[in-house]
Amino acid sequence: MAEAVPITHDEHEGHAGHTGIRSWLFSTDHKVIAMQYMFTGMAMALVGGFFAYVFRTQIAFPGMSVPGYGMVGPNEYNALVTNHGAIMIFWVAMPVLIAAFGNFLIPLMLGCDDMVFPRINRLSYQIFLLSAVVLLTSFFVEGGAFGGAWTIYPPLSAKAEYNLTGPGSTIFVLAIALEFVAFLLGGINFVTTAMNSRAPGMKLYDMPMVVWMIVIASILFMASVGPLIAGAVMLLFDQNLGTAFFDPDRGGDPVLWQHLFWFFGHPEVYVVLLPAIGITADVITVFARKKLFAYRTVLYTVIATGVLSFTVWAHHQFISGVDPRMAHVFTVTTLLISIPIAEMMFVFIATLYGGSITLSTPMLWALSFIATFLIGGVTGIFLGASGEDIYMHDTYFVLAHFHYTFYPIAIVGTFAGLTYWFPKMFGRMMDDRLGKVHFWLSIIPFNMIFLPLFVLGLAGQQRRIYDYTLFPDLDLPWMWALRQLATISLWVMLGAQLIFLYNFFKSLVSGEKAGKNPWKANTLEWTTESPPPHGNWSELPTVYRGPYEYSVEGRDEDYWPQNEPA
Amino acid sequence: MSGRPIATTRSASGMPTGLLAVWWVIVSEIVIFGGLLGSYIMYRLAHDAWTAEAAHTNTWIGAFNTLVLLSSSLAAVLAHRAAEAGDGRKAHHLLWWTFAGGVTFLCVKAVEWSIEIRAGYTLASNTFWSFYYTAAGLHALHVLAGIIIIAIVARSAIRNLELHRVELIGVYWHFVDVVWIFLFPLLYIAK
Amino acid sequence: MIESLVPAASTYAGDIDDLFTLIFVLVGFWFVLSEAIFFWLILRFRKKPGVAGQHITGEKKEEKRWITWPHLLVLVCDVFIIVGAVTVWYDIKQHLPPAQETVRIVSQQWAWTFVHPGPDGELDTPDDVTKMNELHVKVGTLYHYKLESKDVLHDFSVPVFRLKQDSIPGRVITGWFEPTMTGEWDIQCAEICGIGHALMGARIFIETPEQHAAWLAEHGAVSVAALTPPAVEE
Amino acid sequence: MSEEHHINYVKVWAWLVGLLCVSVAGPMFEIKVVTLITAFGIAGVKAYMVAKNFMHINIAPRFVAYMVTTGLVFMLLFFAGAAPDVMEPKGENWFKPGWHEVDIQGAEKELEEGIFFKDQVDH
Repeated sequence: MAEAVPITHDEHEGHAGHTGIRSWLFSTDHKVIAMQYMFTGMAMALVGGFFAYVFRTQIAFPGMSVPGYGMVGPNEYNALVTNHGAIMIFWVAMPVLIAAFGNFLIPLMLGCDDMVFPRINRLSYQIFLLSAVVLLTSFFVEGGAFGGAWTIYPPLSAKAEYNLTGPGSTIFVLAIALEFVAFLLGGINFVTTAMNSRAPGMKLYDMPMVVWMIVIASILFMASVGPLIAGAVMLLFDQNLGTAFFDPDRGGDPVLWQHLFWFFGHPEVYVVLLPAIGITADVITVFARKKLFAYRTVLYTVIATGVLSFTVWAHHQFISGVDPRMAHVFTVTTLLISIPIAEMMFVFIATLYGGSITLSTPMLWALSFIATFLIGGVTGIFLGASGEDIYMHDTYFVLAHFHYTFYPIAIVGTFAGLTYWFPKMFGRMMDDRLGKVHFWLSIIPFNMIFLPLFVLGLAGQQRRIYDYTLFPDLDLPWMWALRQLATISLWVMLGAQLIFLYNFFKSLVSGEKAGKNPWKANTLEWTTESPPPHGNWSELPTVYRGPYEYSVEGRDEDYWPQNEPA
Repeated sequence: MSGRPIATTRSASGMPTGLLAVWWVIVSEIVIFGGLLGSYIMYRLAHDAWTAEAAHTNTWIGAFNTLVLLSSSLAAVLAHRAAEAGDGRKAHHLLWWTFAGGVTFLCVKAVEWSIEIRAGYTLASNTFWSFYYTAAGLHALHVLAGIIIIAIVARSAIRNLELHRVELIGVYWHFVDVVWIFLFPLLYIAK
Repeated sequence: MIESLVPAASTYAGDIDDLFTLIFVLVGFWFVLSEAIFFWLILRFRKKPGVAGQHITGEKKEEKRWITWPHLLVLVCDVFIIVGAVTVWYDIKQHLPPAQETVRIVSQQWAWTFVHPGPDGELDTPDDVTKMNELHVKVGTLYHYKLESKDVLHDFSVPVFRLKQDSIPGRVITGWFEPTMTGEWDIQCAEICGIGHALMGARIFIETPEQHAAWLAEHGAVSVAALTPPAVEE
Repeated sequence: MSEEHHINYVKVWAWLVGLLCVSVAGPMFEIKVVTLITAFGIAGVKAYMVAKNFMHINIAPRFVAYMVTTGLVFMLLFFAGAAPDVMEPKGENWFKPGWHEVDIQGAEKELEEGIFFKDQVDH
């Protein structure tokens, strides 16, 4: 039944035997590419985090010379805010959650030796790396980096005399376009692999949730990004070749860009959300020793969310130009999305019932994903309701809301996955005590950063202002207290990440050896050595059951690996 | 690619991996062209003035190019049949006909554009022409990519290698054809 | 709830605050409930020696209803929220009550130009009063605003009115507000508009009819000259 | 994939060329409706014929057709959502003063008029 892996993969440089940085850089092995995505994403996360540190300090203590950066001018402030957003979404959340975990987990969880197109996979990473470099170069060109918000609304982004960062804005659009190409290639790879290369005996409904989620996310991305790619070309032409696609003076319409952008921009939220949901599902089931509650229901709700997410985009434009009559339609569709998402959360909560819960570090992260993402979810209702959005739009309430969704996704979700699969990735256990310290020092400051910002938002504080002393109504002592509380919590949270880095590299070299299956989990990746050899298995596994058969009655083991014959 | 991983050889979906991937490429291309042409149609319906601009496009050149692409598609699909019959040499010849079609298409475009640009209808002169050059240019890039891949596939086909690729490039080429089938009335006929 | 943070100075500010409270109550209920159950389950089902987990598929009907019923109830709450949101939106953004006076608001990088109707209450007459970054309105008067932009997107935002509207180059957008209390507050630009975005603050002066008349008398004469377009351009 | 061998590709091609001629001839009647039908109706038919006979979408597994349709449906959604304010020169409580017969020369002038316009929407 199981196929034997040919000993020599001449397509696969950089496996055991070959050594050296070159063979690592140009390897086509999915695990190596996953690590490349992971470390690039982490590096970009440090950049984005540093930006946050700089502009948060400027907001709380305007005019103060930021240690490690210096004075922050309005143009630099805009550039930092813009690139913080773009980097955290396009160069941290997507590469780590989709590309890194996708590349590492999909072949291992489906029981095959690699992605279906290893060389396209490598190409996708190389293009991604290029896009990251291109983006960073924009800080060193004349005029500095683009500062018109990550939504790149024209005419501000289209004309150099408006944004005063001509080269910067072109580079910004170019970098994002390149990044899209990279993820299109990667996405096609993920989807095709999951559709075609499942281990013998593995039905679609035997795939672990995280694989399902990454695949659905890739499909959402592919189906939504097209208009924005077209739009990016149009915008580049407007910027450099004198066309007038978005120029109202010459028959264009700036609102068209908003539609092109948000038609992608909203599904994008779910593109990054779904992998985090999948990771949470897998971690929770393992550490609660429970079968995932209503596997199929989860799947259907996710697909429903995906389809719905294509019908809600204009709720980002309620007060920025969409016709008032359209707002009604988009309010209804937007609030409908709360149904599948709520059901998803209920499923996770129900999964805990009757479990035998161990609060290990990955479990803490996964549980806190649910606890905090709920806040992000419910605050979204306020903004989806068109009437309320008239006041809330572009205030700090919006900012706090989407950080309460993106932080659980990009940071909490990532750490849940990283701490859970670390033994499989590197063959060693992470230090659980340090891990817990890092968890508490990240999750508590996180809430202390953004809960105050909800209040400031309700008080009418609008976004992307580098100095609130310019607005008498926002220049009140209690507001400054909240701003400084948020900023100081941010310092603590960023500082806490050093604990993680220390733990990460310490465990890398001196962590205790992890066996094949330290967590006693069912899914296929735990049936091979840690770290998996090149080709993943000496003999590829065959699957006999679903991924979540925990605590089945009448077995002395409380888990039941997918590949274990009945 | 002798070291193709086992993953690539599996086909749980009942469709060969390569073909499946090509279809996914096509889906993502559909939304790219869809976004561009959708924007074009919105503007076009909003600006009656563009009819006057569109009148300057040359229907006959457009029609000729359509004919060229349709014929090259015929060659491609015949090549696919030959490849399925295992006749690499025949597939090779037919693919070169497709290639010739692609080249002709691009040459005609080049001539057509140079005429129009000399007449003063440039990318920036009016948003109709912006769309005209952007959409046709994006399509032309796909044609260019297509003929390059066709050349590669044809070279291996004559040695009876990787014959399944003949179908893949064929499907892609037909898609490029379909896109043009819609560009033709949008840019040339609707006047 | 919002009013404790920002005064409510327009006729519809109250509606928005009430809508906020409605959503807050409905959503808050579900939030507190699910978090409570969530944490209770974590404590209740901590790993205990000798106690194994249970094998629950969640595919059976009697199990499924534990999530089906809640999510149907959530749907009901959604309906209430939708109704509230749509009505508020209709009253503020879609339906235009007849205007008693009209002001023109022109945004540009990085300043607001407010064209007030003069003593005759008519816009585009010689006695219009044009002011940079100062909007003077009468309390209890229903105003229409004509919002325009000269360069990029801006956003006319008056927190005390709970009002926001993007100004879009190439579009003229009409909206309305009716001040209900006198005072002086912020006008913000809430859409990033370039380097000077933070400098686009303006002030709104809500005055009694007498004060407003006095202000007009004071500035009217000056700005007759300033009405000609070039003067507004600067 | 066996049925495809029964398709006479040359015949399909002849049909496509014939339809092409019709779509070219369409505008010569100088009737807008006819032109639209001959232009876009026939484009649809041609695209369907290519997809069915050349790309064998009808022989491929069902999900391929679903994938493609999904893409097209999403594009329709996008159009439906964007058109009401991108395509229209005027809507509820807003209008675009510059959008009457736009040309480069006139544009600036028209925008000026737009900024100091005499009220054109009456409510």
